[in-house]
Amino acid sequence: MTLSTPRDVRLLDQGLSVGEALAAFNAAHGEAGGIVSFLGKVRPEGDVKALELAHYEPLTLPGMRELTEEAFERFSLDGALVWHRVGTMTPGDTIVLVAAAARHRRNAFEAADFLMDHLKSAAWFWKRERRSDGWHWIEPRGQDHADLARWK
Amino acid sequence: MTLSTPRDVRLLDQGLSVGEALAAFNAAHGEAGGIVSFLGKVRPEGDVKALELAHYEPLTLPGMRELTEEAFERFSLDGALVWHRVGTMTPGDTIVLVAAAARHRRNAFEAADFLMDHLKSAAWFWKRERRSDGWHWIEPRGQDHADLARWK
Amino acid sequence: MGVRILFLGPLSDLAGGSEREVAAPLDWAGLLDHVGPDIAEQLGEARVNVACGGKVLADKTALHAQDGDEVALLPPVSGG
Amino acid sequence: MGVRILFLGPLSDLAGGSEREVAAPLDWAGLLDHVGPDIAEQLGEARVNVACGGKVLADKTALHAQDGDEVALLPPVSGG
Repeated sequence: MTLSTPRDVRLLDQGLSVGEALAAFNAAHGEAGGIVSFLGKVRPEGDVKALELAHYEPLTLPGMRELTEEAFERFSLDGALVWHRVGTMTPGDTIVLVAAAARHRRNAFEAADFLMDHLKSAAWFWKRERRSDGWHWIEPRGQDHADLARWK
Repeated sequence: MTLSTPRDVRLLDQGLSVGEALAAFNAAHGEAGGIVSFLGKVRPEGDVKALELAHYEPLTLPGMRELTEEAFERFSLDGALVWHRVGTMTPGDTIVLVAAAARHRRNAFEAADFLMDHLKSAAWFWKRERRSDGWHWIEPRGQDHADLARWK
Repeated sequence: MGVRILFLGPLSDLAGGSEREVAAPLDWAGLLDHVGPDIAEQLGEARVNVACGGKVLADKTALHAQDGDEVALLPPVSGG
Repeated sequence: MGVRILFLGPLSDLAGGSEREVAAPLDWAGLLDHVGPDIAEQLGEARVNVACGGKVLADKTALHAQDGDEVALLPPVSGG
């Protein structure tokens, strides 16, 4: 697997191999002292059968690139990987994979945390769930906005 | 690769395949909403040629197991992987790999951060570096103790 | 060609479809008129954004879409 | 068999080796006597711990090692 370095930002319309991606990221950043990754998956919850993520091409990917750039500067990163699924997923599928490489571990932790808080509440995605009685759009969560406020 | 679940705690005297380990951890915790991993490597710094980690068998591994147990309860984890190298390493080698699986991402982030802060400053390891003029023991860092105080 | 209006996320349910073609030019009043009262009410909320030509408008009421433009109606995001 | 004293980390440099065998029983005074003044000074510091039989002693001056025990001298850890 070939990554774009130092930043690799992708919207994916199908599944991804997390082990391969992280091995490639690790290999691409051999000189970083610390690498933090976050992997988010669809939780098997209640009677949720499927989850669909809609996006708006002209905004979603450029927004992810700007966010990655901001994390890069703010946390002095050596590398970042920001991958997000779109389309239909089922419980257990990966929704998002984020990795941050930095000289110091605190920066790597904060960058991954920052990226996730922003992807969850400020990126151009709309989510709906299919339950036994049909599709339901998910409302923004108050917690997401509280998470975002941590970085102001 | 077969992991012990839900906790896999190891002292390793040789290198490890990070991609394989994280892929196995991910597969073992398919129902967790979020997985955070930290990978720490020997930094190529100044004229450091090698790094050696000494440990004391009767204390080091039991201490890591207790720490993992504490993280498990404190952050309601679904799974944890805590692997630490001992012996001689060279720049770019992996020193530590930690992963935490939880229902909610904040818990997974905090658990990995907590595990790292404690491994760095409260686990039974002694570190020395080989530079061009020979081996030098590393003194405990003030920052490590400040990091630890965050969890009191 | 006219102007293409895109309804993102839950707005597509309200609109009964994810896009609609209208005549150019299109300004704010024209947009509210075209989308009907339910969506117009949504558009009145500060947390609903409007993009034109791939850029989110700082002031959506200043919308002025030309022939060939795409106007996207962006409800609050619900997280990745 | 006696008591085996282990010198961990930088203490092994001061001791000129990582272990030493001494006669049992071994108490705190005996330990300080055996290790010599440099290491005895280190042992006087609160941040230097002593383990006996695989357990860190809450009060190291209460050391009472029997025949076959391993006594580990633990300087401050320097991080993983």
